[in-house]
Formats: sequence, structure tokens, C-alpha cells
Amino acid sequence: MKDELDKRLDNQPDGPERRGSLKDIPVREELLPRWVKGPEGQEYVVEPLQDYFCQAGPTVQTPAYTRIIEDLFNWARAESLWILGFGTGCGAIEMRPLMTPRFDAYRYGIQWRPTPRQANLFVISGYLSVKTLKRAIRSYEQMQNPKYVVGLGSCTINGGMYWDSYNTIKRLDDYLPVDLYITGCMPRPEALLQGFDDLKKLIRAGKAEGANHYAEHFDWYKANQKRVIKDWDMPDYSW
Amino acid sequence: MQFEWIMVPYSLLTLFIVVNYGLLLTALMQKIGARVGRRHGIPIWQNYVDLIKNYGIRSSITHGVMFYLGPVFRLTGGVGLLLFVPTLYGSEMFSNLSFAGDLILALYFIFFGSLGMALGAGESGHPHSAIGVSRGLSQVTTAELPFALAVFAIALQYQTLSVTEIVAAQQGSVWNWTLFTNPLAVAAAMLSFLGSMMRPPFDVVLAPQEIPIGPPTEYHSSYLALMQTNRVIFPIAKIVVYMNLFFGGAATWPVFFLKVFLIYFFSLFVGVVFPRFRVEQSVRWFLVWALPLGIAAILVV
Amino acid sequence: MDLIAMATGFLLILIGLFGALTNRNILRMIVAFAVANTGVNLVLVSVGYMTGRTAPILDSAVPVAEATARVIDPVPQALVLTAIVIGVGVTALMLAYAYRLFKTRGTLDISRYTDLKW
Amino acid sequence: MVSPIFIIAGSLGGAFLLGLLRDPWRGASYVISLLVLTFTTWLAGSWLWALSSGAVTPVEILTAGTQPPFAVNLRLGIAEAAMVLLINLTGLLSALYLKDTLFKQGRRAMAVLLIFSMALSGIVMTRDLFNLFVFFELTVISTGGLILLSRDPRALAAGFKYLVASQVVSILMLVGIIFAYHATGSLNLDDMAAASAALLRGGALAFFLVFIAVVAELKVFPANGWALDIYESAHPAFSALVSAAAGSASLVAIDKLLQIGGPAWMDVASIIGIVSFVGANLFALAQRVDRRLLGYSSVAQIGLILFVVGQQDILGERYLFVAGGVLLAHAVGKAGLFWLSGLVAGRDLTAWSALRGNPLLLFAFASFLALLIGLPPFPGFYAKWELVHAIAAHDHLLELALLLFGALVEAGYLYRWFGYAIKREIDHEPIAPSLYKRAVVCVAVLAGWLLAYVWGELSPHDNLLHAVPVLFALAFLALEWLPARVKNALAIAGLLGWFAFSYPAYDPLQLIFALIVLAGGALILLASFHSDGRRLGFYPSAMLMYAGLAMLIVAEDSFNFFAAWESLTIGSYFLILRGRQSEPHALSYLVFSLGGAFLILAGFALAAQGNVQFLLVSLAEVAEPLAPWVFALLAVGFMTKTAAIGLHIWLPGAHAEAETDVSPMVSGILLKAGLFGLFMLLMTMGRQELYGVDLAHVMMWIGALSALLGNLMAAFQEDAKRLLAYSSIGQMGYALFGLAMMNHLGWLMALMFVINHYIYKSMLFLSVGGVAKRTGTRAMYQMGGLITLMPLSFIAVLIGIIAMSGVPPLSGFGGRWIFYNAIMTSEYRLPMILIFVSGPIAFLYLFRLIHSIFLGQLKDEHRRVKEAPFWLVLPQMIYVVCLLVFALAPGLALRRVDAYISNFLPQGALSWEGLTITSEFGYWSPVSIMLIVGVIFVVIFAWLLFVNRRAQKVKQFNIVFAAERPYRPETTHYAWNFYAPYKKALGFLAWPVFERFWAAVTDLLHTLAELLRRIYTGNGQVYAIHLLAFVVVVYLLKEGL
Repeated sequence: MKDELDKRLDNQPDGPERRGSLKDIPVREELLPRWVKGPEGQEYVVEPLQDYFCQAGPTVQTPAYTRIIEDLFNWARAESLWILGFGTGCGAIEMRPLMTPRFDAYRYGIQWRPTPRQANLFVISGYLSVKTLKRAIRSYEQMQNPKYVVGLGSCTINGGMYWDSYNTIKRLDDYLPVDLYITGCMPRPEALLQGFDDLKKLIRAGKAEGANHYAEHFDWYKANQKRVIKDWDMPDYSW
Repeated sequence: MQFEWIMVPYSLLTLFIVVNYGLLLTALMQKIGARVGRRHGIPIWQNYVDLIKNYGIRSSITHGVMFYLGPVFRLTGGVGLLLFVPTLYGSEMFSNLSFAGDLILALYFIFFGSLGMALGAGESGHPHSAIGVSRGLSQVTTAELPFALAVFAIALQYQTLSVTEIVAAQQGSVWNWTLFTNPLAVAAAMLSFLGSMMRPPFDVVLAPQEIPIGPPTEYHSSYLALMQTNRVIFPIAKIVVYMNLFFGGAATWPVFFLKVFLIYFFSLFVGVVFPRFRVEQSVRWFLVWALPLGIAAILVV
Repeated sequence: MDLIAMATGFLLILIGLFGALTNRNILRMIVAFAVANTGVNLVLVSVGYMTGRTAPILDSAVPVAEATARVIDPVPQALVLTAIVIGVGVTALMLAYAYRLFKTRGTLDISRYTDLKW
Repeated sequence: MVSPIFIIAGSLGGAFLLGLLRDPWRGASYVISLLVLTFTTWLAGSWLWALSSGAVTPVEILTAGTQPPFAVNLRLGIAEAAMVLLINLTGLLSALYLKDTLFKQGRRAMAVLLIFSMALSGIVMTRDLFNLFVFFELTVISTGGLILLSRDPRALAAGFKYLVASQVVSILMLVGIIFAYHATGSLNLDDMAAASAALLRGGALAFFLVFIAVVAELKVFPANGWALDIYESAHPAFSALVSAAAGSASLVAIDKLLQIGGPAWMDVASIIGIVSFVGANLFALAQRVDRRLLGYSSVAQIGLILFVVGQQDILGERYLFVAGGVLLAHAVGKAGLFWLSGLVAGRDLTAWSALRGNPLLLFAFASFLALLIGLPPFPGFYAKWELVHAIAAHDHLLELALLLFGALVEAGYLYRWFGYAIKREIDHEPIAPSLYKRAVVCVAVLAGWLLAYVWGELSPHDNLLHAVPVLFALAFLALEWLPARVKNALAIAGLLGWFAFSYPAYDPLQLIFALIVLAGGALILLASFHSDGRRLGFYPSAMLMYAGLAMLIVAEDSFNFFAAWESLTIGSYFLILRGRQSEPHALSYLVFSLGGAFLILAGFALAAQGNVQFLLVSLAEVAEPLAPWVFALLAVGFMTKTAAIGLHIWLPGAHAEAETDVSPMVSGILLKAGLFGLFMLLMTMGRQELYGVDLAHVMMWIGALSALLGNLMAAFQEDAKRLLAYSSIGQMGYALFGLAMMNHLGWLMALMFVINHYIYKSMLFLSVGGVAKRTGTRAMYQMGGLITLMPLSFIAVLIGIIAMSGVPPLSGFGGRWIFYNAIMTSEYRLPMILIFVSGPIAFLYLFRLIHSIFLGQLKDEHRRVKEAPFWLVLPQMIYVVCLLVFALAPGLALRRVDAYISNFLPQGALSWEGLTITSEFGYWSPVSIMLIVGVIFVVIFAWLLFVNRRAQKVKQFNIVFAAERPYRPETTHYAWNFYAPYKKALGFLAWPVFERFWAAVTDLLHTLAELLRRIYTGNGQVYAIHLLAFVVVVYLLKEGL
């Protein structure tokens, strides 16, 4: 079956190249090009990665308006931190108290959103296994510019106690542009609040341009990501 | 009444007041809800910040034309509903564009935004959006029912479909309010009101996390900003209808603010007390508890 | 006299019909129908019979002038003649059928010929 | 003139002459036989011509130079001449048809054939009882001979059973004759009739015996097993003779006897007839073999004519017209079908699909069936019209019910058969190539249409074959060789031309309906430009439907109304049947429609009280005890067409399975016929009360229930076209509800629904049809994401669903607004609740429709589909424009109608001042709404475009998926069982209660037929016992009565 497909792919203009690139990385079966028969009998190849996913890469989004408006926006971004509700590691447990009466992060304009589309802050909560990294990258890329990454706990800085683990990444900044680390194992909720406050300052100062940094150094990040993620089964940039 | 150009600035003024009031009111309601949980909750101006933030998001994606238009439909629905109903009784300035149609127009225009939004959400291709729409539509079939019956009942009662005339008939004394002249209809309508406010126990449509947040799952940045704008206008526009029909309307802005607050508060109050219903539970609940009230209302009139 | 004839005729009809309906053998059925036909003919004749009159043959014994008063009704007699002829024809036809039926199936049992039903 | 005695003498002479010929001279023998039959046919024909033109008077033919009763005499009047012509013509045609067989069998067989037709002619003409017996016996003997023409070995046994039965019959007859003679002293029928009092007093039994013997010769149900065997096994040409000629002759004989028997015996004949009609039709339901089915049908038809014969006292001078109409239609139709069956190789009903390759024979088949059932324009239609009117006028209601029930069952099994022919796999054996056999069939078709014309001329009504729309439709039969596109252009021109021509004559209400039917029909036909080839059968059917509709709206009397109703029913049946899987649905459509039509017929007949020309406006004058019943019958009849709940089960399948351009026709246009009928009914009869129940109130409930359940069931459909079909049920429910409110605005609302439903349902069916055409499926969950590939279809659906859901600013809102104003003055409030419930449910199915097809995930196999064909899209776009125009200016259409309705219901008219429409209770300004909404929308859209100008277009899998990615589009498209929670809550309301009910009814009928027909054991003796038992039972009942 696969040979058959190869043959047909060869007949397409850029078939051989594409096949080569496809063969470099292990591709999940559902993402392999396949022959499809239309209702009127026409046959054609569907290439899931090309056809289902937008292939464009991220671009640097410069501030669009005058300085004063951008400042207003930066203030608003700082005062309206919407955290993606995605606990990537054990540190997620420390975020829950922030919603409770004792810490009540809502007071500071910090809220949680269930979808990355609407969130602008991604808290990587502790160690990040390779498997989760893939999901984290995808979620990060699906957030809209400007977006911020906060590394929570030592594990995101240097691997922490998992520094020699076969399964976790050591330095989060190699994979995603981190705006701020909150150290500790685990950092207390108070530390988190302090961290968010620092993040706000960065944002207000216009220094939290991680998303643009990511776009600028996209190839570098991607290479790093692909080095650890062996079963890369998605487009390079997940819109 | 006929159209006059002066209506445009007047309507914009209404809109401006309602948007600002809505932004504050929504935050206040959230704060009250937070207080029930012994929290302080968001700052009162938080909605402004969120709104500006969302307009300030630099990038966005689109899934297609309908996706793009969905929030436009949504906000048009909210603004239109607000402007089709006179906001203040007896004020020519705040009668808005109500010359275009009567109560029935308002009743049906409620669906305009939801329909457009549902279509936009549908084009995102996200299954959870579709699931949310499916739940929302299912729920609305019975949730709107007692309200429709109540409207019919009071239209019969006052023998008119004109909102202004209905309000006029309730003037004079508090006891002239429909609340007291036709309590059955009001009870039915207020139960229906609960169902349309997207608050517990009838908020499985949004079900955060399960289907992330239902129809708007894919919406973000300025789309979301438009929807947030609608989110503050639309409930108030709807409450204005309720206020005019059942609670004597409002002749001045302070009365307006108060009544809108109280009606809104009713849904919040119920929401913080009761847990969430599943869709079929809420469908049955409206049929079993609210519908008989509505039927009784039209039979008694 | 005529009553006896008529009764006999009816009896024959009944016997014939009974025979035709109870015998499965086709030939027996045909014979039974012949009996019934005879009965019918007897009835026909007996209806036309009038006591004390003579046969409706206009010869020297019965002058034409007295015929209406002296002969029995001639019409039934004529009918009987026709009926007998027809009866013979039908009987012959039935026998022909019986013959051919037997040739195709080798049996004369009418209950065997039920390919067509319902 | 040549004496009619030569009809008998000629045949007899010919038979003797054949006896003199030598056996090998087959050709000469055959020529002689044909010449003889031609001669007798000509003779009978010339007499018929002379008699009917009044050139001569009926003749008495004396024999033996003596006056009756001393010698046999014959008589030839106009009826006898027609019958003799029928017999000899059938004989001639059968002889032609039998050419091969006769050549094989030789001169004896030919002689027997001549004797047979001679004997039948004799039965018709003779006035002597005993002579009648002789001719009967001759028939028996020749039948015995002719049965052997068949190559079927089973025919032999059948022949013998026949002889056994005829022996019994002849015994009865002879005994009867002699005693009858004894009682009256004469064998002459006229003398006996004169002395009937004496005969009936003294010789009641004698008369009974003769009577029952002749009745038995008619092969009445259930004493007719032998006859059925003959029909099944004999040569079809002979069966044609038996059914058409022998049956007719026996009927003439029974007619003669009833001159003696008088009214008392007429009743007996009626009862036997109607029992035979219903019973045989019922048994026929279970038949799978074509000729046996035709046998049952023959028995039923003869029973019907016997019933007519028995009703001659109340039919009066129209007796011959009625009896002749039914009899000739039966004879031609049945003979034609038997001849046709000789061309078909297989004996199973489904083997008739072989006809499909031959349009001419298929047309013949359809014509014969229509003849049998009595559809317009055939004689049976005129005849049944008068018959039903007569019996209704005399309050024979049970007979009326049985008659209509039997006819319905008959139509059911005959059209099921037609469905097999059109839809089943083509049998491998083709139809026989014999040219002369086909010619015979064609002659029968011609005869059928000729009779149709003659009966039209004879009837007191307008001849349907003079109606221009019908002729226009029939003209397409002659134009079938043209390419479909040319025919389509002709059809459109015809519709528009007729509209322009009739335009001045319409009143506002008719104008609205005419606009929808004719102009709207033309618009839908634009879509038909899409199909190429010749599209055989489409245009005659479609134009017949349109012709019926066009005539319906201008009909002034009940006859024309009903004729139009039947035409549109038949036309649309053929149309629906064209769909690929539509066989069972077309059948259920037809059965329900005809059932409804029969109710309408009964209603008109009751209302008319014997007056066959009954103006529709006179419905208003129907008196009290009758009026509510008339109202109920008509209303239920019309509601069958609008698919009111309970009578709706035919609709989903019929509309969904129809072809792409047929669905909008039958949904957008055809359903309106029922509404038009209801309009007509309510305008003339107004409110009616039955047992203190206001029927309008009942209708309101039915309308409300239809709206609710129609919508609810639509929400649970997976098939897009079925969804639309169920939605039609709901929409028609609204319209019915509006009508039943019996107030000004209610009617206006109904009318608004008429217009709106036409526009958006036609549009939706076209777009969904186009999508289905491109994707090759109708299951919505298999589609998805087609918005970018089929944007125009999407726009059509989008506009359609906004309009349909009643959301401002499109035109559906106008309907809702009028609805709310209308219910303000309604007397009843409870039914509103159901309407209120059903309103939001419409959103469910509408959203599902657009979402599952156009939004969501695009499937792999649809990645390359193209926009629907141009000709399908064009009308959709026109509809979009129409909707927008109608949304802006509803007054264009409604203003005049509003004024017109005021003639009937003056209270509550709308005011159309300026741009605002004002009612007693509220106001509504369509243009302002549109402008306001438009301006707000544009402003917000512009703002969004400004702030969101850099949006990145992404593809279908670029969605947030809980940090994962979708797997396949099929598993990501949420579409199947879309309203699962809703189904959990309210799904029980959509249980197919009515489907099961009607299925149980049909199952019951079939099971009954299957069980009871086992009395025909196949044993000749049993048949003889049946016969005797029948005689005894009839006698006992007669005496007991």
C-alpha cells in the first residue's frame, strides 16, 4: 500500500521531495497522504498536514498604534491576565489556592480561561515531560500575541530534582520564550502573586514581548523542540 | 412615530449609558457572586480593562466569513434589541428607535444575535462549539416558552402589543404593575428569565472546561471584545423588556438603574444558590414548573 | 302423477349434486352431474304436465282445433329437448377434459388438481 | 341497415363455414374468422352509430316469423349495440392477438372463438329467458374449448373446475326458468316483466334461482374460485375476452332480469355487487401473480357494475351513462391489461418492470390503470362522480363508504404494481416483440382515450379533454422525443403564458395562488434546465400536476374542482415516483391522496344532494344536519394534502426521495393545493359545529399539533431532505392553525405562510438538492464545511433559515407578527401553547441543517466538490431576491389580499399607511427594521474590520483541542444525533405513533387478505360448494331481510 502511494506521489510535481521530507520524521498514520475518491469518482491525494493545517509561520507583531495607545494597551494587558487553565505539572496544585478566598487573585485582574485562544498567560507549572511539552507548545502557539510564559518552580529553570530524568526537559526557555521564573519547589501562592505582580511591571514597561521573540527565533525554538520530541506529528506552527 | 435624524444621537447616548452601566453592573454582579464565596472578586472596573485588553491583542485568526461575522451578528442583536425598545418611559429622547416595531419585534430580534453567533461558532469547525449550540438551542426551546406565554397573557391583559402602551397602563401606582395585576405571568416570565441569563442552574451551555466554553471556544481578541460588549448590553436590553412589561418600566435613569439591578440580581441570586442542570433536566424543569404557570396566566387573563 | 315426477326430479338433482360434491373421482362427478341433469329434465317435463291431457303432437288423435284444450303445454317439452342436447354437449366436453386431465397427471382425483389456488 | 340478426347469423355461418374447410388451410380459416368478426363488429358499430345519432330507433328482431312469446325475439337498442360492439371488437382484437395460437390450433379453435362471441352477442340481444340459457350454455361450452388455447398446463384443471361450476349454475337456472315459466306462462322477458308481480308472488324462488344463476355467471365474490383460476391460467387474450366481453354480456343479462325483479331485487344485486367489489379488492391485495390479480380486479369491477345496475332506480335516466362508463372503462382497461400481460414474460408483478424499456407500453399500462380506477379524464371518473352523487343523495352512506374504501384498496394495489413496473430491477426476459400484439394493445389505449372523450362529451360537465391545461400536459406525450431542455422551455412558456392569459380573471386570493403555482412553477422549472437527455415522462407528469393546480384555483363548481384535484394528484404521483428510492413513498402518497380525494368526493356528494353540477359557493347553503359532516369530510380531505398530523406519514418519504427539482415542486407548490381547498372551504362554509364541538377549534388543535410534531421530528432527522420535509409538516400546521382561527389576521397569516413557505422551501430544497447532488449523499453528518466550496448554496440556505425562523429583518418575521396579532382576537387560547412550543423548535432543525452541511469540518471526499450546477443556483438566487423584496415590502402581495379578506371577515384589517403596517394592537415597519439592522450591522462590521484587519486565515484543524489535535474530520464534525440531550428529554414525542398506526392498518388488511383468500383451496368441488353456499346464503339473507 505504501509503495503504491509512493508511486502516485512521484507523479505529482513536487512529489519526490515531499516524500523525502515526510520520511525524515516518523509520521502518524492518519497524517500520511492518502488517496481519496470524491463523490463523482475523481481521485486525488489528501495530505493532512498541508490540507488540514495552516502552514504559515508566526510573524512579529509590532505595536500597531501610537505610543500612548500602546501604553494604554500594555496597562490593560497587565491588569487583565488571563491564565490558560492547563496544569502542566505538579505545580498546578499551587495555582488553585489563588482562586480561593484566602488569596483571591481575581482582585488583581487575574482570571482563568479554559481555551488558549482567549488566554494571554501560560503558567508552566513545574516539570515538563516531553509528552506534555508537545501539548504545551501547541497550546502556547494557539494563544494570541502578546502572550506571556511564566515558569513556575525550579524544574522549569534547570530541571530541578529531575535534572537527570530521561523524560523531562531541563530548561524551559530553550523551548518557549519565558518572561518570568518563579523559583521554589514548590513556590507558595504568595510567591506566585508576587511573580504575577512582577510580570505586570514587565508588561507595563513593554518588555514582555516573548511572542515576538518566539517568532523571530522561530527556527531555533523549533529545532530545540524537535530535538526532544521524537514523534512530531503536527505542523511546525499550530495556529 | 417616524424616523428623525435626532434619534441617532439620542440612541447613541442610550447606548453609551447602557454600555457603561452594563460594564459596571456585570462586574458588580461578579463581585457579589464572589462575596458569596467570601472573596473580593474582580475590581469594579475590571470589565473595562478586559475589553481594552482584548481590543489590544495584536494577532488574530479567522476560520472563515461566517466565523468573522458571528460576533458582528451577536452585537448587532444586542444593540438592535436595546434600540427597538424604549428605554425610559415618557422620554422622547430615550424612546430610541422603537417606531420600527412593537413588542413582537423585540421578542423575535432576541434570536438574531444567537443565530448569527451560532453560525459563526459553527464555522470554526470546533465540535465543542457545535455541542454548545446544540445545548443552548435545546434549552431555549422550553426556556423561552413561559416568557412567550407571559407576553401573550399581558398582551391580552392590556390589549396591545406596544411596549409604550403596556408601560403606560402600569403607571400611577406600584399596584398597577403587572407584577401585581398578573402575578402568574410574571412568575412564569421570571423563571424563563433564569433560563436565558446563562447563569446557573442553566449554564451547561457554556460548561467551562467540559466543552471549554461552548460556542465562543474559538473566539478571541477583537471578536471576543465585541462579544464582551454584547455581553454587557444584551442582558440589560432584555431586562429592559422585562422591566417594561412586568415592573412598570422606568421614567428616569436612577429608577432604571435600580430596577435593572434588581432584576439582574434575581438571576444572580438563584445562580449562586442552585447547582447546574443537565440539558434534559432543564428542558423538563421548564416544562414541569414554568410552563403550567404560563398556561395558567393565559387562561386567567 | 306430476308431483311424483317432480319430486323424483328434485331427488335426482339432489342425489346428483351430492354425488358431484362428494366424489373425488372426476368420472364419478361427471356421472353425478348427468344424474342431476336428468333430474332437471324430469322437473322440466313435470312442470309442463297437465293431468289428463295428451302429448302435444298434432296428428289425427288431436285435431288442431282442440289442441289448446287437450294437449299439455308444449313449451317445456321443447325446452327439455334443448336442455338434453346441451347437457350432452357439456357432458361430452367434461369427458374430454377428464381424458386430457388423466393424460397429463395420470389421476382422476379432483383434489389433486389444485395448482391454482388463493 | 343490415339486420342485426346477422351479427348472430354471421358468426354462426362463419363457424359452419370453417367446419367445411380443410384442416391445413390455416391462413384461409384465419382470414375468414377475422372477416366474420370484422363484419359483426362493423355491423354492431354501424348500428351503434345510427342509434346514437338518432337515425334509427331500437329494433325488435323476430324469429320464426312469429310474435313473441311464441318465438324468440331479439332487441338491439343503443346499450345493446354498444355491448355487442364491445364484445365483437374485443373478439376481433383477441383473434388478432391470438394469431399464432389460432394458427397452431386450427380452424376448430377459430370456430369456437366465433361461437363464443356469437353466444355473448346473443346473451346481450335476446329477450327470451330460455334463449338466454341457451346462449349461456353455448358460452360455457365455447369457454371450455377456448381455455385450452393456453399453453399453461394448469389451464386444463381450471377448465374442468369451470365446467363443474357451470353445471351447478345451469341446473339452478333451468329449474328456475321452468318455474318462472310456470308462474307467468311466458318465457319472454318483457312479458315476465309485465307479469312480474305474479312471478314475484308465486314464483319468488323461481326468479331467485334464475337471478342467482346469472349472478353466479358474473363470477361474483366469493363464489368464484374457478373463475380466478381461469383468469390466471388461460391465454391472456381469452382472459381479456372473459373479463371484458363475457362479463359485460352477463351484466346485460342481469340487467334484463332486474327489469322483472324490480327494486327489491335491485337491492340484492347492489349488496352482492358492493360485497364483491370490496371483497375482491381486498383479496387482491395479497396477490403476487399478475393475471390472478387482474382476475380479482375483474371480479371487483364486475361487482361494482353490478352495484350500479342495482342502483338503477336511483340513477334514473343517468343509469346508462353511469353503468356504461364504469363498464366500458373496465372492459377496455382490463382487456388491455390482459393483452399487455401476454407481452410480459414473467408472471410475478415485478416482472412488469420489463415494460420500462418501452415508453409506449408503459403509457398504455398507466392509461389502463387510470381507466380501471376511474381517474380523470376517463369514463369511470364521470360515472363514479354521478354514482356517488346519486347514492349520497339517497343517504346510502354505508354503500358510499364501502364503495370508496374498495376503490381506495384497488388504487392501492394497482399503483403498487405500477410502482414495481417503474422501479424494480428489469427482468432479464424482455417483452415479446410481436408487433400485432402491441398493435392490439395500442388499439385498446386509443379506445380508452376515445371513450374518455365521448364520456366527456356526454357528461353535463365540461369535457376535461377540452381543458387547455390538460391538453397542454397531454401534448407533452407527443413531444417526448424532444430534448429535455426544449421541453423545459416550452413548459415554462406554457405556465407563464397561461398565467398571463388568465391573469385578468383572478381575484386577489386566486392571484396569489396562481402566482405561486404558475409563475412559481416556472421558476422551479428553471432548475430543470440542469438535466439533459430527454427525461422521458417528466414533463407530461409535471405539466399534468400544474394543469390540475391551474384548474383548481379557478374551478367554480365541485366537479371541476375535484377533477383538477385528481389530476394534480396523479401528475404529482408520477413525478414523485421518479425518485430513485421513491417507490414505497410514492405509493403511500397516492393512497393517502386518493383517500383524501375520496373524502372530498363524498363531501361534495353529500353537499350537492344529487345535484351533479354544484357550485362551490353553494357550499354556504348546505343545511344544518348535513353541513358539519360535509365540512369535516372536505376538511380532512384537504388536510391529507397539507399533511396534517396523523395523515402526514406519506410526506417525508415522498418529498425527500423525489428528484432534486421535483422536491420543491411537490413541497413548495403542491402542498398549497390543500391550503387553497381549506381557504375555499372556510370562505364558503365558515364555522361548523358537530355535536357541539366547533370544528374550527378542532382544526386549530390539529394545526398546532402538526406544527409541534412536524418541527420536533424535523429536529431529529439525519437526512437533509427529510428534515425539510418534516419541516413542511410543521409549516403547514402553522398555516392550518392560522386558517382555523377564523379571523382576519389568521387568514392573512396563513396566506403569508403560503407565500413564504413556497419561497423558502423551494429554495432550501433546491440548495440541499444541489448539495446532495454534488456530495452524493443526503445524510447531513456525512457532509460539513462546504461553505467555501458552495458559497451560493450556503447563502441561499442562510437566507432561507433566517426567513423561516421568523427572525427579523427577513420576511418570516412578518408571518410571526401577524400571528401574534391574530391570536389576540382568537377565541381559543390553549392551542396557542403548542404553537409557542413549536416556534423555537424550528431553530433546532434549521441550525442543524445549515451547520451540519455547510459549517463544521470538511470531509476528505468533498474537498474537490464544486458549487451546485448553474441552473440549480439560478432559481435560488432569484428566491433570495424575492425574499428580500418580500421582506421589505410585504404589502406588494398582502395588501390586496388583506382588502379581499375583508369581504369575508371585515374585523381586524391592517392599516398600510406609509412604511408602517399597523394593526389594532401593534405596528411594524419592515423597511425601518431592515435599515436599522443594516446600519448597525455595517457599522459594527466596519469596526471589526478595522481592529481585526490582520487576521490570519487558518484551516479546519487549527482549532484548540484540549492541547491535542483532531484526528480525522469525520470524528471532529459534531453532527450525528445533534440534539441527543433534547432527544432524551422530549424524544418520546417523536415516536412514530402514526406510522405504526397506519402500518398496522395496512398490515391488518394484508393479513386479512392473506388469510381469507385461503378459502380458494384450488379444489373444484370446494368451489362448487362455495357456489351452493353462496346461493343459500343469499336466499336466506334475502328472505330474512
